[in-house]
Amino acid sequence: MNLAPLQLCLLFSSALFCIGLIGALSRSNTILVLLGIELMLNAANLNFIAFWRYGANSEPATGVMFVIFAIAVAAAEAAVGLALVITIYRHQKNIRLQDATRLKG
Amino acid sequence: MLGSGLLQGLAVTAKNLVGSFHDPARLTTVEYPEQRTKLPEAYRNFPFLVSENATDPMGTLRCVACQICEKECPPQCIYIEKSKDKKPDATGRPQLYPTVFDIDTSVCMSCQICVEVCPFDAIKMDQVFEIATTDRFTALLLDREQLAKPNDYYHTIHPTEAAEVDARLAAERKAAAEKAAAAAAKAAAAKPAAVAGLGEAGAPGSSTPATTKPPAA
Amino acid sequence: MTAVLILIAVATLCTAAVAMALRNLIHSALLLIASWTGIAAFYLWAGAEFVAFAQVLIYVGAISMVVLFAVLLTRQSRADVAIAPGSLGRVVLALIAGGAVLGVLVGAVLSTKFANSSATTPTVTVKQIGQSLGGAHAAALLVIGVLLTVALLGAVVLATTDRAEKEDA
Amino acid sequence: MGLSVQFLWLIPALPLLAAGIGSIAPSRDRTLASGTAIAALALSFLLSCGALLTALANPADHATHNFAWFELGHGAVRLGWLLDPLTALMCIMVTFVGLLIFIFSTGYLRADARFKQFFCFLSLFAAAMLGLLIANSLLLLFICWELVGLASYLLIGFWFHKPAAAAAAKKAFITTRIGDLGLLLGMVWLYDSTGSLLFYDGGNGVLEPSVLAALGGSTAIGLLIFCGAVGKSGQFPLHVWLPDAMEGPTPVSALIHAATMVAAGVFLMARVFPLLTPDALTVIALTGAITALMGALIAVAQNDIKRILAFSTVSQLGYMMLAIGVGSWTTAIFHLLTHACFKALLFLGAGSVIHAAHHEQDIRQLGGLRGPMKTTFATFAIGMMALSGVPFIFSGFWSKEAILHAAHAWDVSQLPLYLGLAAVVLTAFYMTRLMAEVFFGAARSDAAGHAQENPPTMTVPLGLLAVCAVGLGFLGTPYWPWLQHTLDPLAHVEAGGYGLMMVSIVLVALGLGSGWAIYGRKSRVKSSAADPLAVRAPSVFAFLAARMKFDELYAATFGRLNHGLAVFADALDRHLWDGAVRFFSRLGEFAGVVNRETDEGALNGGFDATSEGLRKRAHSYSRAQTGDAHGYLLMVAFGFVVLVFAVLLGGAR
Amino acid sequence: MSAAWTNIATSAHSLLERLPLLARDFTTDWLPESARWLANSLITIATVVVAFASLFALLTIVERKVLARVQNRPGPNRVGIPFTKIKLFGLGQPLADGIKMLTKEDIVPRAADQVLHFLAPVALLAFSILTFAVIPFGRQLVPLELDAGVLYFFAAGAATELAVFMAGWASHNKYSLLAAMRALAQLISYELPLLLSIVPVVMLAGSLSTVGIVEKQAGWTWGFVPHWHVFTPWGAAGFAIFFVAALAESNRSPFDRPEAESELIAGHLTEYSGFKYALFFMAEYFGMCALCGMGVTLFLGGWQAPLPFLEIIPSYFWFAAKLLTLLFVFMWIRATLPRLRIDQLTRLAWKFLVPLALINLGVAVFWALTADWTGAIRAIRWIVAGALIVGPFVLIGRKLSSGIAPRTYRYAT
Repeated sequence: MNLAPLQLCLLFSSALFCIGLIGALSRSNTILVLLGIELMLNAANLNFIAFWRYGANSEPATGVMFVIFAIAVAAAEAAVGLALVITIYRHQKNIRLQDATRLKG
Repeated sequence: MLGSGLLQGLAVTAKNLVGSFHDPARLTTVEYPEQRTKLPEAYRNFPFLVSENATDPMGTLRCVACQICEKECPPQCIYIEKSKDKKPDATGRPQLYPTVFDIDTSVCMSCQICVEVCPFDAIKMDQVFEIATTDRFTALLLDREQLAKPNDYYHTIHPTEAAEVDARLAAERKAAAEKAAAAAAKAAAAKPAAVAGLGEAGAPGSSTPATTKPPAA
Repeated sequence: MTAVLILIAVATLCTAAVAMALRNLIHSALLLIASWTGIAAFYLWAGAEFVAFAQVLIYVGAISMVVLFAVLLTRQSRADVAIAPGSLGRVVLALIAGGAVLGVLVGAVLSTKFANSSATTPTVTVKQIGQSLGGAHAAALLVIGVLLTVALLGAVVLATTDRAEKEDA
Repeated sequence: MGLSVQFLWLIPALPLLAAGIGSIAPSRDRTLASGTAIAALALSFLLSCGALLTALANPADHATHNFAWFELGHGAVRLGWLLDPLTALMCIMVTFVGLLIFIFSTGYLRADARFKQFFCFLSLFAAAMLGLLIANSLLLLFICWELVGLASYLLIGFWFHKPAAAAAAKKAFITTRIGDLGLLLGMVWLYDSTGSLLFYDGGNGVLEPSVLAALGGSTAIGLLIFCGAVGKSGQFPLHVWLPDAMEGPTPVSALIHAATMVAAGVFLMARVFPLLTPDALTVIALTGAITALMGALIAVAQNDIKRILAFSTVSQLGYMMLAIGVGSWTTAIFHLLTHACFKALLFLGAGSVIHAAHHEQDIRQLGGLRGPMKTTFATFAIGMMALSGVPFIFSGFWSKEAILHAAHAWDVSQLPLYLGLAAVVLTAFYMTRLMAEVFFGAARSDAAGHAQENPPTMTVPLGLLAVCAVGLGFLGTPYWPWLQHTLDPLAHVEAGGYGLMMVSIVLVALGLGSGWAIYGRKSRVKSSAADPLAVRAPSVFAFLAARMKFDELYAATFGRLNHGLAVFADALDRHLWDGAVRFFSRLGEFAGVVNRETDEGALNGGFDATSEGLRKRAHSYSRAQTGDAHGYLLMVAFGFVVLVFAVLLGGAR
Repeated sequence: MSAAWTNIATSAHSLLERLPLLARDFTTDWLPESARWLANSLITIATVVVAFASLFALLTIVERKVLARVQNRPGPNRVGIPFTKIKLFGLGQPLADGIKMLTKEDIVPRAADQVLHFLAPVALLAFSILTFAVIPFGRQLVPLELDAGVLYFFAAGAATELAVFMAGWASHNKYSLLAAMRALAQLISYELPLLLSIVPVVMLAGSLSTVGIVEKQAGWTWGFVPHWHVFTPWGAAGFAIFFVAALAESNRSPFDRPEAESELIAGHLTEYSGFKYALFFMAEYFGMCALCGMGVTLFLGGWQAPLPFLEIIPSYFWFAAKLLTLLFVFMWIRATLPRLRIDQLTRLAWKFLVPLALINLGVAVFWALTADWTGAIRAIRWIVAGALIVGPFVLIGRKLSSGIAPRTYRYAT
């Protein structure tokens, strides 16, 4: 099998994405679900960099800019998500995602 | 303004830092094993047995093995065995003496009760503090030989107290001598010549005739 | 070069996978941090130096802290840690879903003919990044700044206990 | 020193800044809040004067400054400022009257705990109003229009602890919203058919001939825009909110609900005048005429001093609309300007009376204030005579006369003229009634008896406004129609028509005389005594006093319709949709029951397991909407896969 | 004659200047071209690690000496060369300490997380050493010249927090964990002013590269005032903030709460002993050295000589001198100030340093915008910038210290 580096990078990111997905789907702990989603986000960032590196792009910094902004958004997401986790914990005394099925109550 | 206090503090420490190099008065540290300071007179730690002189400590112990200290010792760290015979003491009266006098310093708590109760000023508080040993059992169990220290040593560590003790003992001996003299004078009515000679010999350090009774009795 | 990439990929994927499988939350989080570091290594490998350091600074320095604090603030009793009923089914479903997505993605990647790129590595200096952050992407930067501020405030508001509420409890 | 159009934004920006400062200033710092607001508005006034100088240099020109707000698809949404004599004069009017009212407010609300907020809201209002005036885009105008509505809502409900005030604020907001919907629709339609919302854009603006020529269906657009004006300017049939808005503090009534905001509708119509077709104008003229007469009629039978003035305002706005409808928008603006001065004067005078009489607003309870409140009386009398149209000296006479002349010259119908003339009589009559009840006779309550003249912060603005109420009329007499020509160099003003002027003078005299005959000669003695008119025609008077039962009518029609619709929707929700949901759940339940029965009937363990699995799966289906994030994510994942396959298969075909 | 002397002096100077590089190249000269890069890197790493490890050893004894002198004590002066009477002012002390630490029993609590317990000190030390990579120790003496060097430094520095957490958690001791959380709170709080204080430098220098920043500080005004950032209003304020934050980041007194023996039984280090404890200790000192080195690089002109004629002394000497001066100030402060309470500590960060750093950012912007002001107007630039810093400093400082008064005792006198 002869793969171009770009394809390797994409396979890498696909695998990472799926690991994140499986983790988010299979774990009952809300924090781990969040982390799984975070991994999926990272996989997307990997793609940006891969295409920036190997793609036929015209602007030199576009992929990098995208990733920088994505990282910033991920930071915001993590902060809010984990604050929500703490709120859920305060509410139902555990952080099982299956139990957190209602927005209020 | 905020920070002025910090700067003042820094100035103080800087002054100390620099001063410690050029001002020897600042460095108060004593390089201990090489240099030592004289311990204060009031410092006391572990008892010792007073002997009258250093040449024959066992012979001139003031202790008469009365065992009061052994009884009074709260942690029960004193062990005394009386002698079978009697030897003349400082005042010349024949007294018992300890054949065994042990203090377990690992138990002793330096409470000074033994000193308080001793009627003979025979046990006094020492100033030793370097008592570390490599042997937990026997090295801390001090026997008669290790405990005995001359009266001169007592004078070096607690001069004021030692002077008092000596004065008191001298007074007692003088009183004993006078009593003895009076008794001798009474006896001189019967046998004047012999008693006069004995009265001269009633000075401290010399032996007294076995016939005289202790003044306390 | 490719060998290094494969090495990085394998390390990253392994840590991520193990992190997702572990029971111990702290170990999971720490392994994930390792995985994020691996991703940073990938960026470094790809020549995106700035992004790599940003990734380390933000993920390893900041998000990991938030995650660890969250884990510690939500310690669970032993009973909660035990696998919830029916979770085996969920795991199987998750594996099926993940496998399906992976299959689709891999199929897509393998079957696509990518336009052959130029052999030269695109270089981007920090200066260029700064210029495009302050120039073409200035608006986005501002929006991100506002977003982060709002997210921060939101997180604080969410996580703060009401004093009155506390007194009630 | 002129102000060029690029810097026109400074005029609204200053009050906006003052509002911003006011909002963050500490509440106890009263001087800061009022000081910044007054200073900002004074500066805006000076800038407006500069703008007028610029505009007068070339009155026919519409100087614009347009810019792109944001890109949308291929085009950009563009906004802009517009400077022409209309804008400049309106700005001067708003800032001048506003300034006086701000100063008056410092005295009127001296004791109010929310003094700072009041000035903050006032500044916000001024900013929005000025923004509305300088807008060169219908969109920007609409934005400011809504902001003005918001400020009005906030200020009417300023004393929100009074239930009446809160209700009035809501009513004003919602009623004007109905009109605004029309305006929004008109705007969208306009954008759809012309692709621009700019008024003037170097030949491409919606008000410029080339675009107007290409524009179709503009009657409907004009009428939809007019809907907005109807709502905001309190025209029949949406006038009901305006009298209720008097629940707000009196300076607010003077500024917003007499002088400026309600005139925004008239301004809007004047601004988009080129868009209006003859059909639309006819509707506008008739609406205006009906409003003018109706307002005057209702005003006759009101007892609340502010309500009388409010219905008077409705009536006068009707006049202005009438003027626009008959094609003479310059006279409408002329009347708008004079009306702004004397109606602000009247409201402030009323405010002065109310403040002095410890918030007693019922004219039956007042009386005899001529003695203790000499300044207020004198200025109020000037305002009253200006409103009534006492000839030659007072501004109201000239502007009203101009409108009547324009109506006379209208070649479609004379009906608006007759309705307007009837309103002239009634206006003079009810104003005489108001004067007689409030200032003459003897004090009929303790509050009125102890009234004292107010401090200079309140009386000085009255004096200044009185001067304007007299002097402003000479800008637009038929002999020297400077104003009309400045606004529109092509405007045609007939100098003749002395006959009509004589008729009008006679009618005013009639109104004054009959009012004095009924109320002035024999003034009321007891506050509880019945109104002389009520004695003579009780049913008519009661009908008018109940404001022609408009509120009741609306409650009976629209309110009931709304309630009915709500009940209907509720019933639909409760029975039809819920029933359907229940039906399907029953169906599921039924399937389950059948399943179980079958299962129990068949003694096969396999069947047992199958049905158990089915039941579980059904349960899991029912849980599809239970908020389980895992489930959602799973669905997303599978959905992605399915979508990809769908795309692939579709691509293969 | 003088020209010849100048020539000799110049060549001697350049020889001295390039001595480390020459020595390295000499060592690796015999290697093939491809291996030389690796060997050079290894030598650089080894040099840095060895140099700083010995600096660490020296610092431990110097610190104890300084502390002792401040308290009018001689300090450790016994350990010299073993089996002789030569005491060498106690310079053998670090060696003795090292031997003691190495030979101590390594106690790991039974319930501890064995792997993490081991990894924590290793990770901490590794990250601390990593930070040295971008510090320019002299002219052309930087282990790794990175375009985003400053970012790298703080990225690697941020990772050390993780090690603190690992140590606290792995100990399976609630006091350790609590202390680790408190330490983290402190580290995160002070990360902010630390980063904010260097933003002006990055902004004004227009570079994230440490080498570039040092080169920007070359030259002298009027021939004797160096162009170091610390000699500008924003630079002075930035350096002060950086210094305070660096004190807290390296857990130095008065911010040594994470390791406070009396309050927290040594915090996250409670369950560590022997060599692991020594590693922690070493990492702390490495972190301190790295932060000081960064401070020198960013604000104090890096390896630049303070006066033109002093340039004959090689650049790495100047760097070392500045670094040691800063380290001495660290010790001096430790000897002076008492430990802060945790609320005072976080209040200082959030209510004083962060606002001040933000204001300083504004001042830097002002400075950048007025770069073309020359002549007498420059005085105005200085006055405005200074007032913009001193004013808020006084105001915020007053706010911060309001409510702090000498303690009053109700029942004791």
